[in-house]
Amino acid sequence: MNAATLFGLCGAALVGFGLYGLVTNPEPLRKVLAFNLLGSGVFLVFGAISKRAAAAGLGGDPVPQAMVITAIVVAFAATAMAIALVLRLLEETGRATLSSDGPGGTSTDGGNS
Amino acid sequence: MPDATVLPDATTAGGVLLVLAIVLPVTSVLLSLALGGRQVERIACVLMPCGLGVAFIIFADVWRSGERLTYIVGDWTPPLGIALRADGLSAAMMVTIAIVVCAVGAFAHADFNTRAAAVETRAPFVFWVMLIAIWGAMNMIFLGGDLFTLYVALELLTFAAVPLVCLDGRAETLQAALRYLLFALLGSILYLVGTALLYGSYGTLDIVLLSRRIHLEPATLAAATLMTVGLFAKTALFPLHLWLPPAHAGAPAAASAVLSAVVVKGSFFLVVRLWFDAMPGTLGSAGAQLIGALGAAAIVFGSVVALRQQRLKLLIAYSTVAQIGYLFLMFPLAFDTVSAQLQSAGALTGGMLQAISHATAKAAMFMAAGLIYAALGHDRIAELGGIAQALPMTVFAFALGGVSLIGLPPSGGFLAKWLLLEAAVVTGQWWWAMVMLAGGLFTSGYMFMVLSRALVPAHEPLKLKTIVPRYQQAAALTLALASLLSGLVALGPVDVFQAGRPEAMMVGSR
Amino acid sequence: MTPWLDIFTVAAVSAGALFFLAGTVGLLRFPDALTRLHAVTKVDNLGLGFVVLGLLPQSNGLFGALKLVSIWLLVQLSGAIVTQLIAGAVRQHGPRG
Amino acid sequence: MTISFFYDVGLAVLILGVGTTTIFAHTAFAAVIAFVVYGLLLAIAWVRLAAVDVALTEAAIGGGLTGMLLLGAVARLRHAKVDDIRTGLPVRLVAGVLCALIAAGLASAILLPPAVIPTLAPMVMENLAQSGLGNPVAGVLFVYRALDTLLEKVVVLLALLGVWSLAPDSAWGGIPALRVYARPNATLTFLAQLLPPLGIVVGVYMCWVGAKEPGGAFQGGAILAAMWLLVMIAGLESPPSIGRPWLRLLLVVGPALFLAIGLAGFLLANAFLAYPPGYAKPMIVAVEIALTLSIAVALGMLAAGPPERVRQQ
Repeated sequence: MNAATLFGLCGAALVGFGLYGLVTNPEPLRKVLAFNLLGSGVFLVFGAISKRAAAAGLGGDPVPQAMVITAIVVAFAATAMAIALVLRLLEETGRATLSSDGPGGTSTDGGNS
Repeated sequence: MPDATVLPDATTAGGVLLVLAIVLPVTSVLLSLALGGRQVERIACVLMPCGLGVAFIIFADVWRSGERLTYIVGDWTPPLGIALRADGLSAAMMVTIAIVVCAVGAFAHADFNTRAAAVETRAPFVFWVMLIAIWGAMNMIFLGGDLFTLYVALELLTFAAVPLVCLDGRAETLQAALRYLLFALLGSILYLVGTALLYGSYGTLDIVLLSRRIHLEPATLAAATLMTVGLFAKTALFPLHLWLPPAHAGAPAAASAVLSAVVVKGSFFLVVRLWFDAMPGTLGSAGAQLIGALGAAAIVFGSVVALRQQRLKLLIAYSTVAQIGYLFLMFPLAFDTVSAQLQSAGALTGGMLQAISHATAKAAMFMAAGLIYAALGHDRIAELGGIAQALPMTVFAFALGGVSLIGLPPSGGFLAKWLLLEAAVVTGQWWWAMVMLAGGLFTSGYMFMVLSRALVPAHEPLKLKTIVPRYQQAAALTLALASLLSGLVALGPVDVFQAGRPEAMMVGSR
Repeated sequence: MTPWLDIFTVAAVSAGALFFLAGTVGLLRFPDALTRLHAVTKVDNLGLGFVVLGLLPQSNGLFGALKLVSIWLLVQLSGAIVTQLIAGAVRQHGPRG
Repeated sequence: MTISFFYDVGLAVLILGVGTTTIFAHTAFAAVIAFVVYGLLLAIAWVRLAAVDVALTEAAIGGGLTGMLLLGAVARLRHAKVDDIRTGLPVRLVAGVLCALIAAGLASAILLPPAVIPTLAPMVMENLAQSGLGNPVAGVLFVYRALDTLLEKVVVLLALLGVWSLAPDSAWGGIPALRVYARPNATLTFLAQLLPPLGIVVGVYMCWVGAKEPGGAFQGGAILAAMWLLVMIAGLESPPSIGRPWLRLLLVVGPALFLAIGLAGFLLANAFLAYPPGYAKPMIVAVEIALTLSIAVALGMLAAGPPERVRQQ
């Protein structure tokens, strides 16, 4: 076991928790949080893959690292957009929820199947 | 011969066109932002003929030569750099999407006119920029040769599509947009984790290099599964379709047309790239049957729910859920049990033709529905009586779109379903043939439901809320005709789908 | 020379860590917001101060040392200001506001 | 087992603990606070993974800016009506099992690496000298995979336009509200006067050093954005109206210059996004400077949210 494997496993677990939160939590803001956790778990998997491929005097393979930087910025943009949507929804309806039509609360349950 | 395929990639003549297909929309987006909303429609008007031209030239090139066009970005060959590649599939899809985008652009002039505006206004500005961005993202998806570049393109597509859903700012559409965004983000993050695993195993994300290095092992299987599930969520394949109907039905007509006809094809195309090109021998018989079963379930479920709709736009949206199902039937049908590989034979051609005919037909139908809504002030199916007399061209366009969805000759839908049926018969998988025939019956059912109401003469003359411009009707009709006539490719470039595809060579040398 | 510097580093950083530990215990155990703030800020400054002090001999050159000290200064600044803000909020809205 | 490994184990356990808190905390506020802490811990993990560039990005964007966005949202959602819908137990069980399966699948992929671990690191280093860059990550971002970086800038711009598009029609051309503090606050004003000069120096340094050491346009841009936001939150400077021509120009200048230099590659270096030999470094530095500006403005405006009121004349 080394640092790469350790943080890779940590990332895998975070993906699991993030996915669970994204699917089961009914509050949109908590879903956004869970998405961020899921994303960072995925990035850690990239990090583990980069670290274990260390060569040529570098501490890690720079290609996955560059990809993670790109992906972090994209995830931030996604978060900003999701939060703006949640807040606008709050303004329009006084509520922030995905379920206006009964079964909507479970509408994202399909997300895991 | 294997030796020929080991040669490193190099930029081919005409490869510059691939760069152009991506740079043109990107430049237009940047220009639109810099110059502001009043110029944006003009920019789009300049871009559209250019983009259409580029798409046609690429198509002609690929068709004539039967070879893949390649461009090595920055002169760095994969695995270090990124390659753009256009094979028959990309060329055909590019032309289709270009036609649809141009028709939508013509159609949208009425609703999102910016030329006469004194100041920049929100909805038109956002609409045009996002339309251009969707086009660029789709071209990137068709041409991208690297799975991570394709991830960025997917995100580009998502961020361009979501704002279109809630362009009118009503609470329902905001909710639909939020749900769509969450599904899309889930989809792309699952895709991303798959690319991480593939890179970890093979040290490249280039599709051609991957296809040579890939072999069955746990990490590959996990990667492929996660990526596929993520892309299914973005394509709205049953049972991950829940976001689609409210999102597509609630958007303005021009936006619905783009979302339903164009955007879902992006993630579908990636599924095809992944399984047919990156890992042709990995799917396995069970996997192919499973994907087919999801497709079949989508056809049955989408059609049945469509039959029960009271609103025209929702009916069309559920019809999209069903038609997406057809796209995935090609996986079991393209599976060759002897070589245990997906093969680019008739089933692939059929599936891609289905995507093309659906893109054109569905865009036409959403445009027609939008015009009907504008004219009547509602889209309740039960109260459509008399609309056929008031807007004959529109209803005709809607009906022609339906003809293609049902799969009547000579439409593209007919040729697609015929090729798929043929593959089902040849491979002895009669159950998929049953599903397709049942789906055709269902489709006729809901088309009949709408048309029978629309063709009933009204008791009193209809009072139309607005005069619908002829060019909008013409745009819808053009797309419907395109869908109808796309079946005629059987006489011409139907073999273009096989152009530049490596499997064709491998099968030949076997 | 070097072993003495290393011993100094170990001692100072350990002292810093001890302060952090004490501060964290205070954060968890003290009864209300203001006393918790007191524990956190006081001990953070000292703790980080010792850590930075201990790392100074290990830094490569004057520039590195400067960076280390400026980190401490920045944390001092933000710590002081954030504490002010939280304390202000507590005074205005009460401890649960 | 070295002592640093135990340190890593402790860090991983902390990350997991704080990370699960963001999912299972009872209130959204607690979850967001946990997330900010989580972002900082994650940055340390990235240092341990020898990815300092990523650590800087994660700390600045993943923890800092995202945390600020989430905190602002929680504050405004405090008065939202909560409908008491809980996901049913069967659904949670099924979801839990599936998520555990996915996590296990990922874990097995991590635990069973290929016999020969593939790496592009040697290839990256071999060709890096040609570009004159010293930071391999910058090499990947701006030389080998420049197309991704360019497209990703467009993604950020689209996201910003998407956020803006959520404004009511009447507010188009207005200014973002950025309602974090209702009243001006003397302490905050003091910080907003003191910190930005320092922060700007750090941001510029980060961008400039990016060519040869960890850092670069993303990280520098994020720090500049944070300084700008601080000034706006403290009320020293109102957010700009989204219609301002200078704002639009700043937003596109980075990607536009990147694209222009990429197109110039057709003439000067025979390929799109290729740099002429010998001029690679100055060109990349120019692109990075322009991108830093664009990223700073885009991230700041993304965090500031959609426009809410039209500026009173």
